Amino acid sequence: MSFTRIGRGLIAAAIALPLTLSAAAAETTLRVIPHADLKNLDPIWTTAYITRNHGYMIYDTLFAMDENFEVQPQMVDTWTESEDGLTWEFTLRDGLTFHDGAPVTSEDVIASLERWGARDGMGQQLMASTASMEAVDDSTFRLTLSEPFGLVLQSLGKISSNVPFIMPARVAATDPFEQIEDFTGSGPFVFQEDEWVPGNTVVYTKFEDYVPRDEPASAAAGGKVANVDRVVWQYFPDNTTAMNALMTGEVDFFEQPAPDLTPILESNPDVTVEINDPLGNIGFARFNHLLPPFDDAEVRRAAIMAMRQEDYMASAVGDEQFWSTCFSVYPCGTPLESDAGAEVIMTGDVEAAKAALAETDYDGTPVVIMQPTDIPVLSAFSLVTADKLRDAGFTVDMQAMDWATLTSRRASREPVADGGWNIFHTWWIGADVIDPMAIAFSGDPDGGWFGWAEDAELEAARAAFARATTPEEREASATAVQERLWAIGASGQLGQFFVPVAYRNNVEGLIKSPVQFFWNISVE
Amino acid sequence: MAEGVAPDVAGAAAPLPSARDVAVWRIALRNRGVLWGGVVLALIALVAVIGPWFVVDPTNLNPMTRLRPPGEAGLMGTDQLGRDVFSRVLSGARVSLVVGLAVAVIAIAIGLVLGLVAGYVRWTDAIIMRVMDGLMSIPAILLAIAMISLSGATLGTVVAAIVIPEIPRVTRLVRSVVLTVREEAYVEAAIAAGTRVHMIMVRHVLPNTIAPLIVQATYICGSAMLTEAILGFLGAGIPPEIPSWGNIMSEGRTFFQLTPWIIFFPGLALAVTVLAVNIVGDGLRDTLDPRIARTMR
Amino acid sequence: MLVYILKRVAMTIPVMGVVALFVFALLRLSPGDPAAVIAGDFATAEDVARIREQLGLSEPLVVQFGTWVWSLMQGDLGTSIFSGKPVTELIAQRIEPTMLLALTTILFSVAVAVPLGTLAAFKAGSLIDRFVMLFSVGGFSVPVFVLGYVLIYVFSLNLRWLPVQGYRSPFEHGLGPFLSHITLPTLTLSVIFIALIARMTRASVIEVLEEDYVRTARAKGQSELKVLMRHAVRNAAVPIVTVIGIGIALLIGGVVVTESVYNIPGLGRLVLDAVLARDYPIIQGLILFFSFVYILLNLLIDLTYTFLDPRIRY
Amino acid sequence: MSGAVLSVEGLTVSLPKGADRANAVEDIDLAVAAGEIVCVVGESGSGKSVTAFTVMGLQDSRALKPVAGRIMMDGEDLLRVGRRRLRKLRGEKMSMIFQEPMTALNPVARVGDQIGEMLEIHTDLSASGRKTRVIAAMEDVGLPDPASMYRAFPHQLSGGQRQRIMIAMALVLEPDLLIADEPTTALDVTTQAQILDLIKDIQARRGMGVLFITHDFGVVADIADRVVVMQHGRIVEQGLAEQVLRAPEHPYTKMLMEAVPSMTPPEREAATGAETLVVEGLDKTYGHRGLLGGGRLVHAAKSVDFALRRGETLGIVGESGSGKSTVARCVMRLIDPTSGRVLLDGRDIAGLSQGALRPVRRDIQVVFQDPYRSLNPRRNVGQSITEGPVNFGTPQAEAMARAEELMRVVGLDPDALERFPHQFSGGQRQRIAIARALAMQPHVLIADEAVSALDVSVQAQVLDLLDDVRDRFDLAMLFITHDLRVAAQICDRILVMRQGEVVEQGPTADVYANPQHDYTRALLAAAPGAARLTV
Repeated sequence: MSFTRIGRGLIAAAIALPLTLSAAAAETTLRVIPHADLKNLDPIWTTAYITRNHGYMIYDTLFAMDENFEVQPQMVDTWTESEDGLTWEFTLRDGLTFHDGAPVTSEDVIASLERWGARDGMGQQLMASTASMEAVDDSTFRLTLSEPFGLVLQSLGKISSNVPFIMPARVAATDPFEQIEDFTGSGPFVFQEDEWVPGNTVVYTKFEDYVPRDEPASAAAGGKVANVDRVVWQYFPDNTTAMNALMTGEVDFFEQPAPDLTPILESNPDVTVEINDPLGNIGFARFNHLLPPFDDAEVRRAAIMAMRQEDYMASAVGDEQFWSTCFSVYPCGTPLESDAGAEVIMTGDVEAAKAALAETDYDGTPVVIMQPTDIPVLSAFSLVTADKLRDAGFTVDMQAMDWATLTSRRASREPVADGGWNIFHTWWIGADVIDPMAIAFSGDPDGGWFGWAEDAELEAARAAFARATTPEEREASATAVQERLWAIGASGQLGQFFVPVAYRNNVEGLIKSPVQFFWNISVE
Repeated sequence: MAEGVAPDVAGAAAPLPSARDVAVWRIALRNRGVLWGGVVLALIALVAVIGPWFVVDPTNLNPMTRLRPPGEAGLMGTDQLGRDVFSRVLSGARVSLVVGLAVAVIAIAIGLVLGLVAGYVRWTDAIIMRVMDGLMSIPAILLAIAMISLSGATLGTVVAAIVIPEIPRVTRLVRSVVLTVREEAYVEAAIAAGTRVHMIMVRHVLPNTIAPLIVQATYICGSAMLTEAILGFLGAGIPPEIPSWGNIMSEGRTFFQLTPWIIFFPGLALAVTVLAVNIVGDGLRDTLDPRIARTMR
Repeated sequence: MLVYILKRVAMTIPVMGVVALFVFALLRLSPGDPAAVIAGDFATAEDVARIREQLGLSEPLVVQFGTWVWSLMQGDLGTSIFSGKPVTELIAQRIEPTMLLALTTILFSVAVAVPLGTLAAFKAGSLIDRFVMLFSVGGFSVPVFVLGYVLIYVFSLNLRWLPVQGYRSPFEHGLGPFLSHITLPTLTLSVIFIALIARMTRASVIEVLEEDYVRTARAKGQSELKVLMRHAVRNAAVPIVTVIGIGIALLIGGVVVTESVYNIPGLGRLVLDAVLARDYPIIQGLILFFSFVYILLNLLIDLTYTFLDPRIRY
Repeated sequence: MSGAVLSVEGLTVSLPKGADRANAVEDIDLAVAAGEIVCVVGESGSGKSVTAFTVMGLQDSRALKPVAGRIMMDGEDLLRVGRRRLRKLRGEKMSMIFQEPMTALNPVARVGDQIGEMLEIHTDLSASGRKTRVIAAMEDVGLPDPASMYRAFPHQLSGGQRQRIMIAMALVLEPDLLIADEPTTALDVTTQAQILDLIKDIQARRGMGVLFITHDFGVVADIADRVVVMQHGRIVEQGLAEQVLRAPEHPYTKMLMEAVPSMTPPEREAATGAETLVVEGLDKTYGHRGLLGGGRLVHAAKSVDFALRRGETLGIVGESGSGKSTVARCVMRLIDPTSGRVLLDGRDIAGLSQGALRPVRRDIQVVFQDPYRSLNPRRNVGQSITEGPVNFGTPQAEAMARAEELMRVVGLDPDALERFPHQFSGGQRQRIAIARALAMQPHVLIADEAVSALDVSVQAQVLDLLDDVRDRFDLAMLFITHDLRVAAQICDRILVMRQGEVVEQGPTADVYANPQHDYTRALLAAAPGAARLTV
């Protein structure tokens, strides 16, 4: 053991030395409690939000979404689109360099997009419509489509997982199903691999050579100015301890305190609690459309009727300032919001559900609810659903498990007796379900989301949205998708909730965004 | 010939205090710890059995009246889902007692068989004890977490996960008793009388394991209830729908500083119960056989 | 003695074999698929299958076990599925906090429990004895995490004497920060340990006090205090040390909880996170590692018997 | 009494409530003069040890409370001096040695330091000064090479050496009074003789008083100047040793003395029954050579030969470690002989498997030493006695009937079959054990130290019973004992063992009258009371 200790000591000394020298220039550190442990570092390989956030720290993107959900250029300086919408040419900004000093080139961009396109759902769709990608010169590349695709910029400016981050070509050459081992990016922060303690600490330092855009920061778009020298993510498995650490000033920023803790945090004069994500999260109760009783749309709709959003939100989130009911499948507060076809969920009435269920052929088949006990919000959702369904006349078989088990079990299409399931709960961050292209809304059982809803009409409506080129067309097809989703009772929707951030008052410059960014923030 | 310092004048007539089983319970109850601990446990058991009939359904959600303090809603307030903490604590008594008892009984039963076999059938000794060494070397909590989170959280897996690490200890204890007892002259006399091995076990060896096992069982019972709570804390406990004291506490831990009653009442109930179980265990140990204190944990 | 040590070390091999087989079977025969966890919400069945393949999880179990054991024999515990870091490196990274926490806990517990238990034994039946015993039974009755919260609440939030969480290495940050960070976790973890050792000390000292040589010491005219110190405690040492050995298993369990409550980047947290994420190599490697440490420590403890009791020779 | 170093006057020590009598000892008057050895003799429960321990103030003070009388030493009443003063007196004025020198010494401290502790407590000597004194004291008690033995731990010494250490410790401060509580009981007979000689010798040289507690009239005869006989907590007789030994007045004293077996074997006719048990070349070794050539090989029994006829009693005598019990256990196949033959009625049972052995078991039965351990405390007497016959198919009722009959044979009430072992005294239990053995209708009865744990009066009765049943059932009896007096009385022939080997065997009378082997001669010479107690 002693040699490792010495080893660590040496490394620490090596790192500490330059730091102590620059300490004269008052080095600043932002100490953050992230929402999860950063378990792996490849934002293409995994969809984990924490890895996405890590990606934003060290990588840059071609386009980015601003706070009005509009796509804005980020690495791209200028771009052109041909009349038929099939040929796109993009030119990169000047001065983009990777952390190792190499310039960012078209070659890097193309390799990165290819790797992303092999894994990401939206990327796969883009690639399916893509004829070729080629470099025009070092800073310009051309995208040629084989058919019209309405969401080119939306895809490239996708804010949430998997984000098309730009990596050096040599890194992007990694098999998309293997993890990258080189963490060179071109983003505003540099990952310090030596200081990474998985399960505990991640350290980033400011990338001195990063050239931010001139526009002010706006969500993922705008100038990414690193205002601190170091950002340290320190993961806390225990919420109470995390809260206490913030209150005593041992950390500066707490990304996702449990909403129930906010009264305590708010009572501390040094701490500010606020909602930073305008879209919030949307709770889902997902049915398995393959198995009885939920292979019958009417039974699904009956179940949805019982799902009173207030009860879910009060149970799982608590304080009313952090949630609202939302009967749109797209997050309330986003352009596509509507309540078309949502009468079924707006009732929230167990008696109505009971009556509706009586109309169906439901025969008392037990409903298997998978309850992930290690995720409090979902655990609470499950308990409420069980309670509601029982009241509505369902027989419920509640099965407790951890999230890891749930994630593998939900992939099973087998009957309940062979490890299948009927309902699980999850939430999507608003940005992930912002339009009909979200996989959550798929009506194709082969390529779609767990639960495997099958509805040709729904798929047709989604395809129409993808092809749509005007805002009016888009809105119309989005509404059609929503109506269809409610008609077939694809999923129960449990409300929109906002997880606040909490930070000490010496932290300034937070960016309002569905994703937590750490540029623009300064610490006194 | 050996005359002790303490008076051996008791001589022929008086029964020895080392409690030959005839009057074990009467003797044990003379110990104040056993008596009071027993009374407390009996009360808790009584509450556990009949209590839930007199209160509202502990799984009844009422999100609109969540996190209410004691008195305002129910005797012990409500939790984050608006469930009545009092009725949950009462029902939790059932679960915790069932876990404690089940773990104790199963661990003792399996350990007893393994210990008897290892102690008496020479060639199995090395095999069984190596396996036990292996099990013993795995930290109990880790094993339990792994088992539960991997094979699914049901009451059964939780009990099994707590039982397995206890088995080696029981096995060791039983084996050591067997090894001691088989050297006893009366066992040799029984061998000389042609008594078959299994009858020697049943008649002569088994009864000697009872006193130490009763004591061991109380400790296992107490620690099982605690382990259950800790597993709940680590997110690998009994399904949250079943209110156990551990579950109530682990669900309420986020609210420790906000609504301490959610943790306080089940914590108090757990502490009192485990305390009573341990006091009974200590009392039994002192009365049944002071010597086994050595071989205990 | 050397022969004995070699023999004991040799004996750990079958024991470790048992552990390895057990742990492997436990992990692989249970539901939960790391590939599915990695693939996330958007993945198709094919994606998951490809990830499984890449992780070597689609091989037959026997092959997987064989591969694992083979690399084990070469000192390779495998690589974390998620972070891609070698398990040995992850262990090395986190061993210091856990070891030091265990060490401070044992030292503190022994320093408190042995005098306490001796006192209780000496005054057996008195009020002091009752108090000590009640405390030690109580130590077994409070869940560790509740205790941890209470201590944080009192000492960190209200009194502001000690930090809430975290760990500072004495080698990098110095002794002061180390002690201020390690104090509360040590206290938390010590309670059950003190209870254990105090009980055992009391029991063995009471037993030793009945021994003839204690009577001899009294017959010499030795004072009661010295009878206790020179004769009773020395002779009670073997069972006390034994219980410390047994307690190590308990300690490792407690470390998992304590490290979570106090956010200490140690091995306990590592294994807990790994279990929840199904990071098989880490779980297997760590459980094996813990078993090995446990066996090794118990061997060490057995060897200390020879110093404590000259009658014991191997 | 003038010149008394100790005088106990009217001492009464009460017992806690619930005991079978009110006081452990009652109205004890005794005195020890300088230069005098006073033996307190009595059977278990007589209160002799309580008396001794109360003098030292070492009695279990929670159970035993002195309620009347005085214990005077140098004008001080030990019952009334303060604790501190009493501690000072212990060691300086009076000191004590105990029965079991192994347990009386601290196992984890060096013996020299343990003696030195006495000096540390009571003197201001420097460490080196203490060491010199300790080594002198060790030399004084005849320990070889004291300088190196100083660093030894108790377990590295022999029983005799340990007791010498105890004596050195007790006497290093030259106290006026030495209290010896059965100091030789746990020792082998030859060692016992040496220790008795040592005590006598030192006592004579220093002129101190000795209060010597014993149950053994042989020891009394060897060393006592005066004798105090106790029964049930009271003194029944005291006087000069010569006088008490020659002309005991109290019936209890008489009874005790009569019960002491004589060293002179009675004339016995050679048995003529069939040879039922023949042992040839029996070897038993323990341990094995390690892989590296280490390990130890212990020969517990080495080519033992003997033959036993029905109606005959063969004694195997020897000291601890002689292998006598090993032989008995090999014959019974409780352990497996390493080599050699054990012929039972002509059939070699030495190598039989446990299964094949079972039918043979009924022919060889055993009575063990410790009556408290040889009966299962949880089973009533009837169950214990009938266990064997029922194992071999005898119907329960028949077995019970036979058990009742056997209870009469061994002199117990058949109604007692319902009772549990703890309800019987040691002698009664030994009778039950005999009945249990007889229930199997064996050919061979092995008595393994069967009377060694009994008080002399009871011992005599059990010996008579064994003799009686041997004749009545025509048994071949193998009688294992360390006690030469007992062997003399019951054995037809005798076999002397030392360190696993048979050194001599022959008819008892011949061996006692004309021992051939040096070891046998040493044994016989060492038997206590050989000189004065030739009843």
